[in-house]
Amino acid sequence: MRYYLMPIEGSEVVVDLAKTTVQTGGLVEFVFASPDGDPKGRQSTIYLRKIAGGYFTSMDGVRWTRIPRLTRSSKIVVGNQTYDLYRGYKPSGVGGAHEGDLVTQMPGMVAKIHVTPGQIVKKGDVLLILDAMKMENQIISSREGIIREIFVREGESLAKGRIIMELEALE
Amino acid sequence: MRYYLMPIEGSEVVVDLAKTTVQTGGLVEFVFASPDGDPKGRQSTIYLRKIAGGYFTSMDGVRWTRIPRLTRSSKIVVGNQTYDLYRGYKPSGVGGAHEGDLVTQMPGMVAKIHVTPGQIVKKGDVLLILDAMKMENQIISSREGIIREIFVREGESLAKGRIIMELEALE
Amino acid sequence: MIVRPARILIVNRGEIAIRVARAVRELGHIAVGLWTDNEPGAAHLAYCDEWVHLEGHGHAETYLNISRLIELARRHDITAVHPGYGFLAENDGFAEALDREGLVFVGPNARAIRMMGDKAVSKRVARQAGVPTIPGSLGAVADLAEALAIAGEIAYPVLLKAVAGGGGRGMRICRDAREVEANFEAVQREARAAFGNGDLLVEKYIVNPRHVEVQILADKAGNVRHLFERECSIQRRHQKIIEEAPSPFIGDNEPLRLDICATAVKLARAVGYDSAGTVEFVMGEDRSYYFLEMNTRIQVEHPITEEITGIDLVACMIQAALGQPVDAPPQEAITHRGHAIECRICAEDPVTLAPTPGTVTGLATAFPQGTRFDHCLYEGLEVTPDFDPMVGKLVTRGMSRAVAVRKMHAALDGLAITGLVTNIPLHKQILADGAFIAGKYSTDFIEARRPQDGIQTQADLETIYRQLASIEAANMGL
Amino acid sequence: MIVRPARILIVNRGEIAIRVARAVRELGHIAVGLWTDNEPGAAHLAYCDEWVHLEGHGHAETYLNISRLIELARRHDITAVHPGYGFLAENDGFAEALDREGLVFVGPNARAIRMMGDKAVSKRVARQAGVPTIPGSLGAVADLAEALAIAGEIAYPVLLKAVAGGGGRGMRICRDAREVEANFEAVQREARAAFGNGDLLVEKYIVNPRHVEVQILADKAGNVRHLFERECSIQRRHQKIIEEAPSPFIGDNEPLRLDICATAVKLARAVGYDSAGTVEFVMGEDRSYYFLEMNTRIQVEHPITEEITGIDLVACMIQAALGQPVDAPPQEAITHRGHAIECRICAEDPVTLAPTPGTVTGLATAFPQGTRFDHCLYEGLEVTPDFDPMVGKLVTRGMSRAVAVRKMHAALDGLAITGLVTNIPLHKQILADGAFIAGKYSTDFIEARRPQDGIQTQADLETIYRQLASIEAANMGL
Repeated sequence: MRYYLMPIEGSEVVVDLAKTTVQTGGLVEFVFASPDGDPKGRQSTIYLRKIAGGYFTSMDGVRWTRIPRLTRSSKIVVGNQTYDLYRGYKPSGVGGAHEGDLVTQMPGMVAKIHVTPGQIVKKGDVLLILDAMKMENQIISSREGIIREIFVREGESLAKGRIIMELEALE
Repeated sequence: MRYYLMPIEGSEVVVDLAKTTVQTGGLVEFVFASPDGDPKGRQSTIYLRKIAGGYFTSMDGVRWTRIPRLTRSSKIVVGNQTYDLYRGYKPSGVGGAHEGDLVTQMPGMVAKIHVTPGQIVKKGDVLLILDAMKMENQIISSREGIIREIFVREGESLAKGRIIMELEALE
Repeated sequence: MIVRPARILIVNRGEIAIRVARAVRELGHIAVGLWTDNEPGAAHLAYCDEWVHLEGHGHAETYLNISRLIELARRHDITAVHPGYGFLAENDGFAEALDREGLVFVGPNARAIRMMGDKAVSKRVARQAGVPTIPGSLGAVADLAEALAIAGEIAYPVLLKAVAGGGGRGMRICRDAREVEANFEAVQREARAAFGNGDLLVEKYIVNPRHVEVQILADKAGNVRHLFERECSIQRRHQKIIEEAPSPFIGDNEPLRLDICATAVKLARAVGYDSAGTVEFVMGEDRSYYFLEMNTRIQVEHPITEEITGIDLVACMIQAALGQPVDAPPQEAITHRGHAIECRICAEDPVTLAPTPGTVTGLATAFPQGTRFDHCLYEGLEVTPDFDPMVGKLVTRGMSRAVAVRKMHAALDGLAITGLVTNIPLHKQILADGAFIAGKYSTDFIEARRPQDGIQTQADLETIYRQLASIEAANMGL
Repeated sequence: MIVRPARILIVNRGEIAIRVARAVRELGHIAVGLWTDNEPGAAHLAYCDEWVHLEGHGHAETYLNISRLIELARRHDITAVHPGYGFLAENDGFAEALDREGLVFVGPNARAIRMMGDKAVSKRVARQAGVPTIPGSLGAVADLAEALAIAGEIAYPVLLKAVAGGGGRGMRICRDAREVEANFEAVQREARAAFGNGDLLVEKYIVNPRHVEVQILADKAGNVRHLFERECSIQRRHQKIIEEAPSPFIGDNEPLRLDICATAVKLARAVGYDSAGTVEFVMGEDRSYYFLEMNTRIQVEHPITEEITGIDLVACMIQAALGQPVDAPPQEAITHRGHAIECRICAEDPVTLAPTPGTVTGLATAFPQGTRFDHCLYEGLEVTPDFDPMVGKLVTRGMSRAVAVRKMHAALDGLAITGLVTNIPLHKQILADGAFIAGKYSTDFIEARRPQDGIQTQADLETIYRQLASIEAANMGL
């Protein structure tokens, strides 16, 4: 079983569930591997037990860590990254933003657009103001480049993951 | 749908679920009635809503009370009574203890039997000692009567609900 | 100070194993928990870093099996062992065996356990240390004349009781010399018939006794602190079910409080005490108090002391055992503030007080601010006859006793456990009792006032309907 | 005293609505909660006795809709209204409107709200009451000469800033007269360009400022108590994220503590304050302090004061509003004991500090003793951009700051929220920072030390594996 984890930005992560073994006493062994480089070399075993209604996992069968029971499994969060999770297939048309595309990190309303197509921007320039979570959020250019196209209007409400504009990098 | 609630001792309770209505916004209305005398007259409506993952019930749609989500529904406890719950049918051979039968309230081991068949006992007499929960528990006669038959031996481990002896009441 | 992480084995289960594991982890140590064959999914494992299988079913094979426990400790590279309460907590042989292996016992030294574990020795040590014990004959009296002489000396009422007696049998209260004369031979006969031994003691009879105990916190550097007292007079079957700190009976009498606490410290010093422990006293109507026994372990009711003093007893106990400074200020800076109450939540019939095993089918809580709930409950927990019927301790604290009582009312209302018969209705009755509210009660409170008679035991159709609605909703996938 | 149950409407949501409802119920009153169309299953309803539908989506239609709220209060026979914080909590018009309807506003009188709500008025009132405010020109200076005169008077460094400025723009720090001369015209030009107004202020520049605030608890009988101070210098975007009580900067300097607390009481008396409130100060390196503003409501960080004083602020605030005696001792008997820390748990990227809406897919906690978690989290909670990204407040207390910090480490490790990006990793970085551990930090801590740079942002395969294992196990029905 292959999992595809598609982030809003950055690179996708592929994980293979190679084997599931149910032991006596409710112990389950999952063998995972990843083409992105497994922490234990080729593959890793995750042990899982249910104690007092909660799930506990272990990498070595000795040290156990609680992990919340994930009730909705369409998204997972690792650190500050949110991944859309696909089990068994790689979706088409998802996570398909190109290199230079600027994508919304959160839903919000476009308060002000500070740039126009064709404009050259420097790293750190404010491109757009997004009203979200009761605050003004400045969307800032992460590099020097030319604004190729702007896909949103002021006043428009945007879903998360929406492409805002295309920024072509300058050498 | 008729429910039969069979206690270990005492009388059974019969409840009819007359009607279930699912409203918008996750509100569910259950109409219950009981031949044992409904608190509101003929029948009662119980409103149920799920809030923050928990169930809340109301008799009037105004005042709400949390009720734990009952994950295993074969037994319910009301006050100090435990009922075996049967949905849709009345079991045969369950809760079938007769009027004079003495039934175990908890699992335990028979430590000592203080009476013999044919013996006349008074209210308050110790009939038997049951070792349970790390303690000696005296099983005491609730009335005057004659011990007709004893169904257990000293040293025997008993499940809960097991008939211990038959006690015939005296006038 | 950098503390090297220790691997601490917890030889217990239930709520106290959870409490200990929380302290172990907070201190940066590794909590190693045990599981046995009749409790493979034990709740306390959820708070332990490592889980070790202790094979076997009965307590003798498992939590009382010293040689097996020591073998496991060796195999899993354990530094220290915390026994919780019960099981091996007051077993000096266990403490010594660990010591021989170079393992730390999280508790006092074996000598202190041994001295306080023997009733006769502890009483003698207490007397030598100048701690009051119940006045009376030192052993059996020779005859009626000696009984009368001693009774006259210790003042009436006195208790005439069988040396071999126990559990309330073979004893008689005598209010004057005439009653001693009238009863002496009868009690002798009773004692001979019941226990095969007619020897009698004469002891002062404590009218309306209160159970007052003092928390001790000592360390290996010789510091012995007290953390004030608790009152545990609400009992059933001679077991506590509600405890309070400070004692409402001592109340604002700060000199009496300091006196009984200083007395407890005196005893702890006399036995070279070096851990957390409790000195138990019985206190009479006239506020005279007498030593009963010393519990050389952490107690069930330790949370109420933590709540009024702010000191984490279990963490300090671990620090003391490891020879480290404890996170408690010196005696003069330790204060008691406000009031705390603990209700022991037990799987027990609130009316008959008999244990009621069962399976928890649901749990929901909505507590006021200032509530603490130390427990091992979860949906699916099977409360079996093998273990203590106590499944949790509900604790509230407030700036005054009235506030703590008010919060406890709300906390009991906010604790819903389904699938299990519990003593929550009994606690509600006690909390609503005028004598309890006034703080005027002695150890016979439950027998005398019978709060259980006020509990509604009729089948309550409304509650049944609500529970059936919950079952139906779950079946509907809501 | 028998208190007649009041029907108390809570005009708020999230964790503070839960906190208020818990107090309302404990006091024997009836908690009436509101739900809006974009949050029909709001978590706080779980703590309310009755649920009232407040139709509408945006805040203007719902939690800010005074006329609609008053209508609902009338229709549901409400006695008193608790506003929580935010929304209408500091709206004197709302307090007045309730008053006209004969309804109790659980907060101070409208006049006190109005006086403290206007920056200019509150500063004037403070000066009149003898409360220090930041020295400087009373308004715009006429010219460079006046600027130099004032700067000389208040001592360097000074801040030259645009009257119309804000957010750090149009201001310059000047360390001596030469710098004032060199910058005056430049700042004027900048101010004119940026705000169309070249007027400048001269104000004392506070080096390494600390945010120190004093908790006030007053009642309608004219008792004004302080409950000591909090320090809230750990901020991002000028919003607090970690608070402590007592202030580590004041430390053991008890005279300074009592002085700033007495100053706060002086101001509260001057405005006829009669509820819970907070007087905020900025404190300089030299421990001089100046009044910033007064918050006329219960604050987010009130729990740390409750933990060190033992007083239930929310319950007392309700008692005060109802004209009842509050459950707090007189000033001289109020003590601070130990230390408490609060970490605000927000749905916010720990690195970029941007809000991160999402859905909670799982929640698990394993806290040390002495932890309090006021929150509105549950499995399935959708954190939307409509509401405050703060979803909980993790609070620990200990006998010393070191113990509270240790417990906070363990508490953060024991809080697992899945499905949501939270600032928990940022809190862990701050708690491990040497300057924080030493208690030596000012309001520029996050900007200056950038703890967020230490957060691991690489995809962590081990964590992904564990989460996938949990999903697989749930799919297997385990």
